[in-house]
Amino acid sequence: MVRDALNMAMDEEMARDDRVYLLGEEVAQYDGAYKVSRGLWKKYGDRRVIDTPITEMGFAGIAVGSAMAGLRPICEFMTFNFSMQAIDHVINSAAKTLYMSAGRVNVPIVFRGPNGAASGVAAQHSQCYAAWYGHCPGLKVLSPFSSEDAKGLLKAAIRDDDPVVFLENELVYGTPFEMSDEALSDEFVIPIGKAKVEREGKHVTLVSHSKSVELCLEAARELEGQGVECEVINLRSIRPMDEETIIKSVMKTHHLITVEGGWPQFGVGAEVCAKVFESAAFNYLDAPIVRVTGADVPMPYAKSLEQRALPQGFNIIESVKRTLNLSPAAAAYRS
Amino acid sequence: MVRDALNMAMDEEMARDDRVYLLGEEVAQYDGAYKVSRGLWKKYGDRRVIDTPITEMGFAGIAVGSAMAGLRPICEFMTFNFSMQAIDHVINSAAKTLYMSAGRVNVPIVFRGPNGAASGVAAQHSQCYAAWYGHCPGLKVLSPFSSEDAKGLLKAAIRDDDPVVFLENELVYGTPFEMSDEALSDEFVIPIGKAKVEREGKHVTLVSHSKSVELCLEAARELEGQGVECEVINLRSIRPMDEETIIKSVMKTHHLITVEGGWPQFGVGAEVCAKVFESAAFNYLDAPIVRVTGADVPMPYAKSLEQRALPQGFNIIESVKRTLNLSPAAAAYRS
Amino acid sequence: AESASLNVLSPYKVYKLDDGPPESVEVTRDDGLKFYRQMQTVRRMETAAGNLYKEKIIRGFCHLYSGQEAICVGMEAGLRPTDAIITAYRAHGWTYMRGVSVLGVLAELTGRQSGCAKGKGGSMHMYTDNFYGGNGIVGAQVPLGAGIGFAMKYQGTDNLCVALYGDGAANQGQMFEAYNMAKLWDIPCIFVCENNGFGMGTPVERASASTEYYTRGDYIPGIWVDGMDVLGVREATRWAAEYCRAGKGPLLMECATYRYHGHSMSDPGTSYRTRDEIQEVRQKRDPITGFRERLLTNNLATPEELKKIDVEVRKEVDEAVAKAKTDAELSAPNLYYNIYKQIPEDYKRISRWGGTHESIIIV
Amino acid sequence: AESASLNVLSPYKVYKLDDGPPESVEVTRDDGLKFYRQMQTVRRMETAAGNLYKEKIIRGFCHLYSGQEAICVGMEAGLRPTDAIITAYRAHGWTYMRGVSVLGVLAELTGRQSGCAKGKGGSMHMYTDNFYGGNGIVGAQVPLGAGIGFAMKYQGTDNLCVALYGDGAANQGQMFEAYNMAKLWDIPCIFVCENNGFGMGTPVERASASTEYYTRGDYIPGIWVDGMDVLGVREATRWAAEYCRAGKGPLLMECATYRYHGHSMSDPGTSYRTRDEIQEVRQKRDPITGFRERLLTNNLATPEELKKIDVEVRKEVDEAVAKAKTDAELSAPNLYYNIYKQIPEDYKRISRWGGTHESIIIV
Ligand SMILES: Cc1ncc(C[n+]2csc(CCOP(=O)(O)OP(=O)(O)O)c2C)c(N)n1
Ligand SMILES: Cc1ncc(C[n+]2csc(CCOP(=O)(O)OP(=O)(O)O)c2C)c(N)n1
Ligand SMILES: [Mg+2]
Ligand SMILES: [Mg+2]
Repeated sequence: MVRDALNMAMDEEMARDDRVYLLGEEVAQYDGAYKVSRGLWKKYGDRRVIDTPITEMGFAGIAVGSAMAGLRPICEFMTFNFSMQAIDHVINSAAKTLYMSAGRVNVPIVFRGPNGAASGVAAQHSQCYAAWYGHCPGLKVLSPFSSEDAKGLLKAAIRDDDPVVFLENELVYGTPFEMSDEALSDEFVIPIGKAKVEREGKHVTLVSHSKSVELCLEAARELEGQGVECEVINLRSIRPMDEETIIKSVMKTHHLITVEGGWPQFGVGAEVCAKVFESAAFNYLDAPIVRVTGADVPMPYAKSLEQRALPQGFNIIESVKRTLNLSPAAAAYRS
Repeated sequence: MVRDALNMAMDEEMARDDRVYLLGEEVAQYDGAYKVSRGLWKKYGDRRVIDTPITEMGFAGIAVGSAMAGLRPICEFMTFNFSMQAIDHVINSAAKTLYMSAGRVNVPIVFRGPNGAASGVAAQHSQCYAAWYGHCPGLKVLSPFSSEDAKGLLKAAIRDDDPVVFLENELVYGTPFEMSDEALSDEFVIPIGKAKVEREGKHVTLVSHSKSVELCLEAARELEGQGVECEVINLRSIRPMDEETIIKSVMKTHHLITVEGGWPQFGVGAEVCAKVFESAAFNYLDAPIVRVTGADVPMPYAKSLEQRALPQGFNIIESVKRTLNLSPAAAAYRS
Repeated sequence: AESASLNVLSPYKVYKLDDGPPESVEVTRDDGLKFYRQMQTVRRMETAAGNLYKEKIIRGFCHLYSGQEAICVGMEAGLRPTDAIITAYRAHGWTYMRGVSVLGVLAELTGRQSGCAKGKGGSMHMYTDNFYGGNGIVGAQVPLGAGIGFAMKYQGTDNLCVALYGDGAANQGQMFEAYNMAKLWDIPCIFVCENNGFGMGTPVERASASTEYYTRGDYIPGIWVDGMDVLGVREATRWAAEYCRAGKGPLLMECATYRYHGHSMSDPGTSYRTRDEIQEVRQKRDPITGFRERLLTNNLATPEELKKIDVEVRKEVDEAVAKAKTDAELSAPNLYYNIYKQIPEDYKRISRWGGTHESIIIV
Repeated sequence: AESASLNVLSPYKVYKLDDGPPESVEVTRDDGLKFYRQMQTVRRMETAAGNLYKEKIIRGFCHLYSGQEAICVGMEAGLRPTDAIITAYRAHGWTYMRGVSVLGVLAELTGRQSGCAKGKGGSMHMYTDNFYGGNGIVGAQVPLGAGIGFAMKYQGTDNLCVALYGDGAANQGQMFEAYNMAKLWDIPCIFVCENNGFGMGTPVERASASTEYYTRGDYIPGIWVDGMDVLGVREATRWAAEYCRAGKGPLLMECATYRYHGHSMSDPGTSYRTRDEIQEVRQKRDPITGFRERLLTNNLATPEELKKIDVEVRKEVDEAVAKAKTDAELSAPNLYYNIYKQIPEDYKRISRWGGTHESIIIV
């Protein structure tokens, strides 16, 4: 499960480096609101696993200060929605300080927690922050999908000398994924800034991150039966973004669809499109791009509306068909 | 001057509607840190022009609460950089409440203040928030360029029943612009959601907002002498964005360059590109797009570096030439 | 008897105040029966909500108010309907007390269109006249509440706003920002800390360097009240409201109470406290049982009358449950309504696949 | 004399403390001369900065420290070099006291590569060993400072952190969040409010519902010190540092002072106070003039010695000014350095026109 992978990453890195500590709401005695830190407080005690009061701005600031002074905090936001209270410290205190100090003060901190929509938690608890954080130089922004991603990227984030925003997804915490032997090793680290081609294909490129990768893979399986081969790219890293992998794929498939759970405008898909269209891939595209995203609405609570506010497999499948001109609606759509 | 236009807009709207009041740091007795509210405290007194302590989260929350209860606050951030302290109230309290309450509680508030880079104020005081706020449904996001924009859009924002983020630019506060007689009238209101074609042209479309529009117009004037006619679009509204005007222009010129002062990735230009490439204009573009933006760095203080971190006229001119294949570098650039 | 004179269950504590509310309070039979009915309704409604959650008909977060009923009932009785209230996500009891029917609450929880936010808000986001939510962000409702109070003063009324928050929220910086401005500008706002002993799994001592919440406004006077005593809460509220209406500025109030259930339905609520502890509060401090006793001892009600109320309450809640289960959800196009009140010209509803055509939107 | 025993200029006030720092302090001749030199250097340096600003060689914001010198000099004298300090944007004096040369400060202000942040930070963002800035966001440095103190404890040292903020910043919510955690976790941090009477154009009474800043930590003990008295500040700092080092947790300190210049260079500083008020402080409370008198009266220095210092200081500053004006700015490629310490593989520097080719980057 992704939850265990994250736990393992923290456990291994805490065992490896005394400077690493975890703080956040309910991370210690309660084992984490979503049980991601289960057992760590018992193992590492009060000094290194710290329950904070519900004061994000304050504890994020404390965490950043401690990183400036040589520690390596893992700062958990119970969900990234609450990172808005602390966002000034993420941006102004963490991301910009190395630059402002001309390289003197680095800030090795990981901000992590679940990001994006969960189930039935409505507008204030469902926002995706990938594009916001991706906008800001000085940050590295990761968005793992599978257990291997989760473990390898979190370990990379903790070892990194710069501030990393690590966007998890509550909905996949409990999802079981195979872990290779290599991934189970305590030296398994995935490089920051590289995307993963989850599945190769030649007809259309699906670029996605986090839980939406799952949707893409499902859609790809279904389309395979209809003779369409999708190449599925799991971004893993939102910033820096691995444009090479995307561009290469688009030059092969000539078709691009982006898939994400966040809002459509100024989102991850927008940046992917812009990168492709300012690149050499410009001349290779045979059809307009489609962004499959969350709907442009605050998240509603009611189940059927919530479902319509989030991308579904059929949105991807239909988009692929339209893009490849396999559907009668395609003509209408393009006009 | 833009400063006077903003002042006039607030003055007229306060005279027109007793529910309108202004609050923020130094807005009253000091006449505003940038003197935008000059004279208003003298005219309207303590009840309607209110100096706050330096507590953005608190006073933004108070302003939003008062809007829920029937007032029409103008909430000034001394600069939008400090809106990060209050951003939870802008997004979670202001933008989402109408939706969460299924239409019962609307939040007629204007958040305004200078946005983006000023001169020599370094990394923490130079950020552009257009893309961040543009991402969020429930907000309307305006970014005026000229005095007419400033007046007409601010009046529209104050009269609007929804939360409006109003992004000014300190660097143009003192710029003199012609104001038409119509614009001087106290019923001059510019509709939210419509871009303005500042200059017509047939060879290339430059899409821009705020002070960068000036750069585009200058570049357009220079290019005119070289036989290149630029169409310059002043977005005015970041959200909703007037895609019709952009698409129409691109279908005419076949070339697109976006220009903004903010960071390149996940910025305004990215969204403009994506909109074009998912539209009917897809087939009309003859060259890759170019995004002219701020550099992907926290803003340095030193003058020569600062200048290199911000878009300059020659960046636009060179980009136009490359796009139109008028420059020897063009081939290399595309490869 | 038609009325009785009773003492509050625990003496008030006051901070930076010369006097406090009276400790001997008068209660009429009608009021007594009303409070009993209201508390029972809230209790039953929450039990029903818990069951609906277990049946997976309510989704997401669901924070129950059971144990804290005396506060919403007592405060509402001490206020005017034109006063405003704003609270956090533990909002069901408050929503009901502000005039939303049991169905309006439960159907919101099941996400149906009879819900007071038509199913768009859910557990944490309920609204009605002079009730501004229901806020999911710990502490955010407090500056909002100060702003509502600000508006009431600005508009020249003598209404006030009550802004409620938990013991966990009490440490949030924005509280202190709101206190400061409320005091500087004499905003008619009562800041009420519902101290139920825990913020999720964290007991107050581990979260707050001072647990004397009624003193944490520093320059703002405060009162401590036993939040399990509906009469004490009502009396303190009346007194506080009068203080605010007199233009003396804001006031703090701490109501000591207890939460029976876990923090939300996903929290069993027993890892950070013992079952015995919960049992003991239920037996010794329960706001409803205690009040029931007092009504009977003081001859304000007969067992039969109370029984009858119980039956009526049960019926009302059962009926609401049935309707809340079968009621329809809003239709698909509603996904795109209520984003803006004033829809910009040519505004495009952007669906989850880039298309803005109606045909795409509604699938 | 080689040393003298003097009384602090104003009695301390203490809050939630049984005793306070001694009011009679010993000062050696060497220390006296050192403090005088340091205060004069900061004063001259700021005057020079003001002039460079008027010459348009310093751009943007420039917040001068003149009038407040006794605080940075006195506190530094009461701390160890291994203790840390963090302050806001009014940082020049602190930067100098932490070991950066006058040139390091002035060249930062002119944006040149000899600046302590090589010109990348400017007035508000200066750093050196155990000095963490220079922060442009009002209040943000306070949780950061608590975090630095946290790290010192975590690392098992007995160092502490001093986190400075203004009277305006004192109302920021994050202060109270930091106080709470510092107290809960016994963080060795001294929170120091430099109360100079104004936050920009707003006098303390209009910004703070309580202007007794040394009491605003509620459960954190506090001391009020005359911030115009370098000896009083040193003594109080020593005492506070000992308190923190002993593991007793955080402490608050208010230093009463005054700012002679406008808030920043763009503020004439005379619309919200009279010129007479400024003149009066200069005459009656000036930290340098007053200290000079005491050195002379107590035979710790002769007028000639002090004159000599003045001349040396002037020379040092003048030389620094000359260099700060002519020194080079960083070269163009530096624009893209220091964004990350650990540069990701294949990381692209994205310039302002989409290109990532080196040829484009550096123009
Ligand atoms: C800013 C923010 N941080 C964290 C949370 C997650 N959270 C929801 S409720 C809660 C506990 C609040 O406790 P308290 O204020 O005592 O209220 P109670 O639940 O006891 O009524 C937490 C941490 C949140 N909703 N908002
Ligand atoms: C969060 C934030 N809000 C507003 C500002 C603008 N600002 C800069 S300094 C200042 C006044 C601060 O006053 P005070 O804390 O008393 O410090 P002083 O300038 O007197 O040293 C303000 C409002 C800012 N930098 N950061
Ligand atoms: Mg609680
Ligand atoms: Mg001050």
